[in-house]
Amino acid sequence: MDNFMKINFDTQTLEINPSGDNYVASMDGKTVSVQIIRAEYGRMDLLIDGKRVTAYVSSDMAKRWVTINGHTLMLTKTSGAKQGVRHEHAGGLIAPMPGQVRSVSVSVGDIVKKGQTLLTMEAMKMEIRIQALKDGKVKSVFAAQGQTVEREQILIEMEE
Amino acid sequence: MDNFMKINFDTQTLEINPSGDNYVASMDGKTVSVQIIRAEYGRMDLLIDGKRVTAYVSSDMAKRWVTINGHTLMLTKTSGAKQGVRHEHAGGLIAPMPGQVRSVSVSVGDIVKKGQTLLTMEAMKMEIRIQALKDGKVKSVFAAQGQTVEREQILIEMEE
Amino acid sequence: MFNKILIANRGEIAIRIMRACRELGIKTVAVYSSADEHAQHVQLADESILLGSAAPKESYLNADALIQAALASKADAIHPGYGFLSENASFALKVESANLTFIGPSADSIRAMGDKAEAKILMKQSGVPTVPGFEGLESDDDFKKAAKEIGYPVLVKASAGGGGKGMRVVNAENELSEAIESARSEALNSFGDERLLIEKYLADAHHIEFQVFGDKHGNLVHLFERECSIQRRHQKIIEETPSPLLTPELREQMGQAAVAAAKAVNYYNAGTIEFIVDSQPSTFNLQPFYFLEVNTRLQVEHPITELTAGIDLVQWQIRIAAGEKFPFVQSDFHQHGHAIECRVYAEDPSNGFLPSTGSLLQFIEPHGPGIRVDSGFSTGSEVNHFYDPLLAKLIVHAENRETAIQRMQTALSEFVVHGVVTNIDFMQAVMAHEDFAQGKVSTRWVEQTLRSLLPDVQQQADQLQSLIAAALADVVFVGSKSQPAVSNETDPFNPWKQTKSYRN
Amino acid sequence: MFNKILIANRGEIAIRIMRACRELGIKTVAVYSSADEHAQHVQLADESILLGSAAPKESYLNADALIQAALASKADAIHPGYGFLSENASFALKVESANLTFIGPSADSIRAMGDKAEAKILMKQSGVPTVPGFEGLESDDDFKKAAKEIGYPVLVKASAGGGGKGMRVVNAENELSEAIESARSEALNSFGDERLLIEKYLADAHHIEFQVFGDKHGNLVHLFERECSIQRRHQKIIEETPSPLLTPELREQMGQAAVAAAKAVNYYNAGTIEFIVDSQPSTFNLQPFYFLEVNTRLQVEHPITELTAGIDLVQWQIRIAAGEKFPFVQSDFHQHGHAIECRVYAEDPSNGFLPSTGSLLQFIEPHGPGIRVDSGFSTGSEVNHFYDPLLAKLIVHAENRETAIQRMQTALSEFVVHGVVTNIDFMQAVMAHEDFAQGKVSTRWVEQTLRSLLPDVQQQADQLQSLIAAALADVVFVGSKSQPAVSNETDPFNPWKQTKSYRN
Repeated sequence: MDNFMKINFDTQTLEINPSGDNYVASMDGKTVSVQIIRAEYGRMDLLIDGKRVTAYVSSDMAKRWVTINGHTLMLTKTSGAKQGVRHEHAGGLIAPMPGQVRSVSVSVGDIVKKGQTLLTMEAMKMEIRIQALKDGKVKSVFAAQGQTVEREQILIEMEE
Repeated sequence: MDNFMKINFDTQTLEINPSGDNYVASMDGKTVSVQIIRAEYGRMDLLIDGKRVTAYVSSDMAKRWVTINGHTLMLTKTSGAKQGVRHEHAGGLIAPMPGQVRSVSVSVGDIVKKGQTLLTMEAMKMEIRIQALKDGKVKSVFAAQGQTVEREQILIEMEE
Repeated sequence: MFNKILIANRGEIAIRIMRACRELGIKTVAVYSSADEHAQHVQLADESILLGSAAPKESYLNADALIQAALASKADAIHPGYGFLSENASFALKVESANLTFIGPSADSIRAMGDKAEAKILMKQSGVPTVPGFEGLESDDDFKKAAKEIGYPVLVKASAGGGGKGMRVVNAENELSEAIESARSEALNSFGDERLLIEKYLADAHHIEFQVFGDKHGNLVHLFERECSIQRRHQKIIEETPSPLLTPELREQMGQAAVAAAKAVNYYNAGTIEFIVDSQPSTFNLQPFYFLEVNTRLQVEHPITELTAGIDLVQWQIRIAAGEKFPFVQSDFHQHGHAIECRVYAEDPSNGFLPSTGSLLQFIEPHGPGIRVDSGFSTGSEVNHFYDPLLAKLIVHAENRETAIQRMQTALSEFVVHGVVTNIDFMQAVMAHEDFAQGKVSTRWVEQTLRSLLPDVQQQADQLQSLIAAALADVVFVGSKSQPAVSNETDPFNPWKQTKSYRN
Repeated sequence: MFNKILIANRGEIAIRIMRACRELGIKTVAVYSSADEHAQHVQLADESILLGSAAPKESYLNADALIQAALASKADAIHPGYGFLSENASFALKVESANLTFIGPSADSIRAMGDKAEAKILMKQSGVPTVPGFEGLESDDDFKKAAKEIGYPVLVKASAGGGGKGMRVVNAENELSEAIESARSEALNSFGDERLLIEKYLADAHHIEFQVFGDKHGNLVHLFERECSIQRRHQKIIEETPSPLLTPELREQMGQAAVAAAKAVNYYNAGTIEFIVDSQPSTFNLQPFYFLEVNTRLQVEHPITELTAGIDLVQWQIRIAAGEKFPFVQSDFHQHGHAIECRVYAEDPSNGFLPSTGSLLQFIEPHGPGIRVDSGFSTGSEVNHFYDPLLAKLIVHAENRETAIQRMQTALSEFVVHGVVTNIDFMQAVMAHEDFAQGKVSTRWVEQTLRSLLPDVQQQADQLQSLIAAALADVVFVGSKSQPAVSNETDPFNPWKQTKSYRN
């Protein structure tokens, strides 16, 4: 089993074994044969269990974008160890979309009320208000006015 | 003049000299300044004497295909030594297009009359007759029935 | 005719305008912000000028920089596209003051239609049906009396407004005072003008607009309707024409109303009269349609009109601006076939339709008979957060609505975008929905139906196929990289031949 | 409706048919020769079957292999496209005998129209104007008498013929005997049938054809004309509709004649009635138009009809073949706007239009409003010598002829093909020619005007620019190859990111 390959995407594990010129893929006890008919320009024509499948695949770091039959999936290649732990920032308020911070209304140590606007962001035609989810005290502020932030970047952390 | 570059295309000679971040190109005593604005995917955006020019360029061995303003030129990169000597096959009858030889009507030593069909070729929807240009004797036959020939390949040679 | 036009916009609409210019033999000047240095519209123009930094107000909204660029490049005219400064009357004036031509209506027309209350009063005077309501009220008592007369639910909205700001739906009298107060405050903050108007709230309405087009010599026609009811966040995502809701009689009436509305402000160039159409007009004994507002510019969704009316709107915008007469009359126009537009956005329907940014790893547009793609991106383009996340408009034209839907479904399934999340699967779900097939879609439909439109967990077979493809891609393409597959090529030094066909 | 269709063709027409199938929800089977293993039509089909070696008679002309492939893949029907077996009556019969549907007219219709003499007699009987002449003559004296009656120049041509074989123009009586003899011999060799017919030779004529379309229930309409006079080697290269030559009255007459011609053979599915139109009908006191022949299949140039008549001909071919009724009548159809098709061939106009083969180093199709490209190739495709060198059909649609020409000029200038010589520059020269602008182009025009249409030596400036670009490309792209520009990318292992932007 020299070329045995185990790949994890998100919470799923796929095994691929070479078999002659082709491959055998297994997941959750299900096994299918796979033949690569053609692969170029980020497009693959595969024969999966005798059925021809055309897949467009792109890679960007751990991300894989796959389009089959017009449906696109974004998969994240993982180590396969712990799953579902991403972005567990207790009390953290994250940016729901990429954009620019328009104003920050609080400082570290401020006492805030549930629903109070802590920060406003701007992106394209929209203004987004980041509001306190409950009464509490601001622990850290990670964003400043004018700063560009990515989606899911932590903006403000609250004390628990 | 470290990076001095002399390039021959067909019968013309171009000189290119780096000049700061840009280039100076000269041909037949005419000199122009050239700046590369952008180059990718076989497309170049150039600033030639201050005028923006978009050129699509492809390479295939010595051939260069260039499209500017919708006009396409095919250039052949040469050594610059002797020009205009290609395909000088005295008495040679060449294939006017790529195709397949359908029939060869003559053999070496045959005496043929001007206009006599020596060989027929087939390509796409067309049949092409290779006829003798003058009365004479067949020196060599380089093509056999069923053979695939390229454009300008010598098919039959006549004695002088 | 103009020699050179500066296009004060970016993305697909800038490119669309460039094509029209090129066909008319007119040179083009692109403008760009520092974020758009490598954008497609910059590459396609004859020349290009940097306006400023990425923030719109430093670049595409910078009126003085735009006029300066036009003068420096010796352009004769400025085409504003849509959005940005396209409906800014003072920009239009500034352009004309610089002895340049503004490709659009007069500054007066733009200004007259910018104030909702003023526009509504003008429409009433011109005999165009408007939503029952009142303008110019001040006291809470006056508003209460008005609301009672109209009948709840009612809508209070900013007179000077737009874009949903200073707008409140009021379902009963006890909510009214608070709604007025908050709407006033928002209106004051947004527009520096606290005036409100009150009108009937039409919950299950359709948004149907009419294209109008006229010249500076008094000729003006309408070019039929566009059904634009499929919206999210009050923005259109799918438009079509003809509208499945309109009867020939209603179309005729609305077309006449649209022409009357445009003539009321001596309109010329391209414009759009938006109407709200009540799908149950009998309920309140109301009119079947009401004037909503005028868009004094080219509309995003203009291609579906171009396809069905058989006229190039952008070419004619330019010709009209240059003073040409519009040679057609109303009876020259008929609707041919059916056209649908889907706006392909870099946005995530599962995440409240919020935008998605990134680098486009693959961008494959569908092509085929009856398919038109107006796009501003290609593989390698960056989608940033500064501007509208519209990637492309996918437009189909077919002989009837059913065939057009089939064509759109095929085209959507062939549109591949990797690197950003898009609404393609979402629009595919809309196309396949029975409500859409039956044309029963009001402006609140997406909101009400959203759950069933979000992508299902894919069937296990499909899921497995995707995983296999992703896994093998790493093997195949990385493998071919370490061993470049150019060895069997004619020229190993040709650098833009890509990874060659891989075969077992 | 069919579940699966086998497409017995290759290249752009196979892909065109697949699109129609996909939109109708029908699965497709591609067939291919060993030379076409990597061809686009193979990649786009749901399944594909190898027919045999590259030579057409081993693959695309191999009727038995095609029927075998259809049965093996459980296809319900075969679409023949154009060329190959599309007008072969015995193939149509074989298909039907195998309980498959032939998507086209009946074998009887195909046969009746295949014999030129028989077709001409049939047309005369049906009251369709034919070129003055005689069929069934045998002795030289009979031919002489006939020629005298018709008036020189005359044309003798093979009754069983087609494709210009067994055809001779005779200018005077002393040439007649020799012409008859050589035409007879060629006809016998080509068709196994030495019968000849004689008719008036119309030198400066236009080739104008009418699209007809009918169902199996007796409904039949025409879909207006296509002007196809721009030809080289007796093959069309540029087509347009409407024809600049036709008056509404003549169009009406010819349309009626086309319908009469089709009805004479109980025609159904798509067909084309070709006419020859004399541009100086008064000269010999002749009819303005004559029947030439019928093409019993879909025509290469069908897209210009689709665009102006607003109907998808391939979808309807399939529906009609499945037994559906054609729901339209003649008065439903009108011509909308103007459409032009340019056939982009891999051929060298400076070398007698002989084909050029090679690998496509770049293949960039133009895209934009009103532009349609039906293509069978992409970058990396091989153009070989076994098949017709048609790379793509570039079709434009615009509101009138002038705008359509401008659009075509823009589109042609954006079509980049490297690796084979094409006729793009040649077609650009046609578009810019005054004779074309005036619509004064007969079938001999290309031959007569050729010299002025061949590419000029480019201006020195352009020439120099091309040389500079070619020289710098070597520097820039080879430089970026030895130092791969992926270092600043997000993923150095992404193998299909190409050479990145190069900046000084």
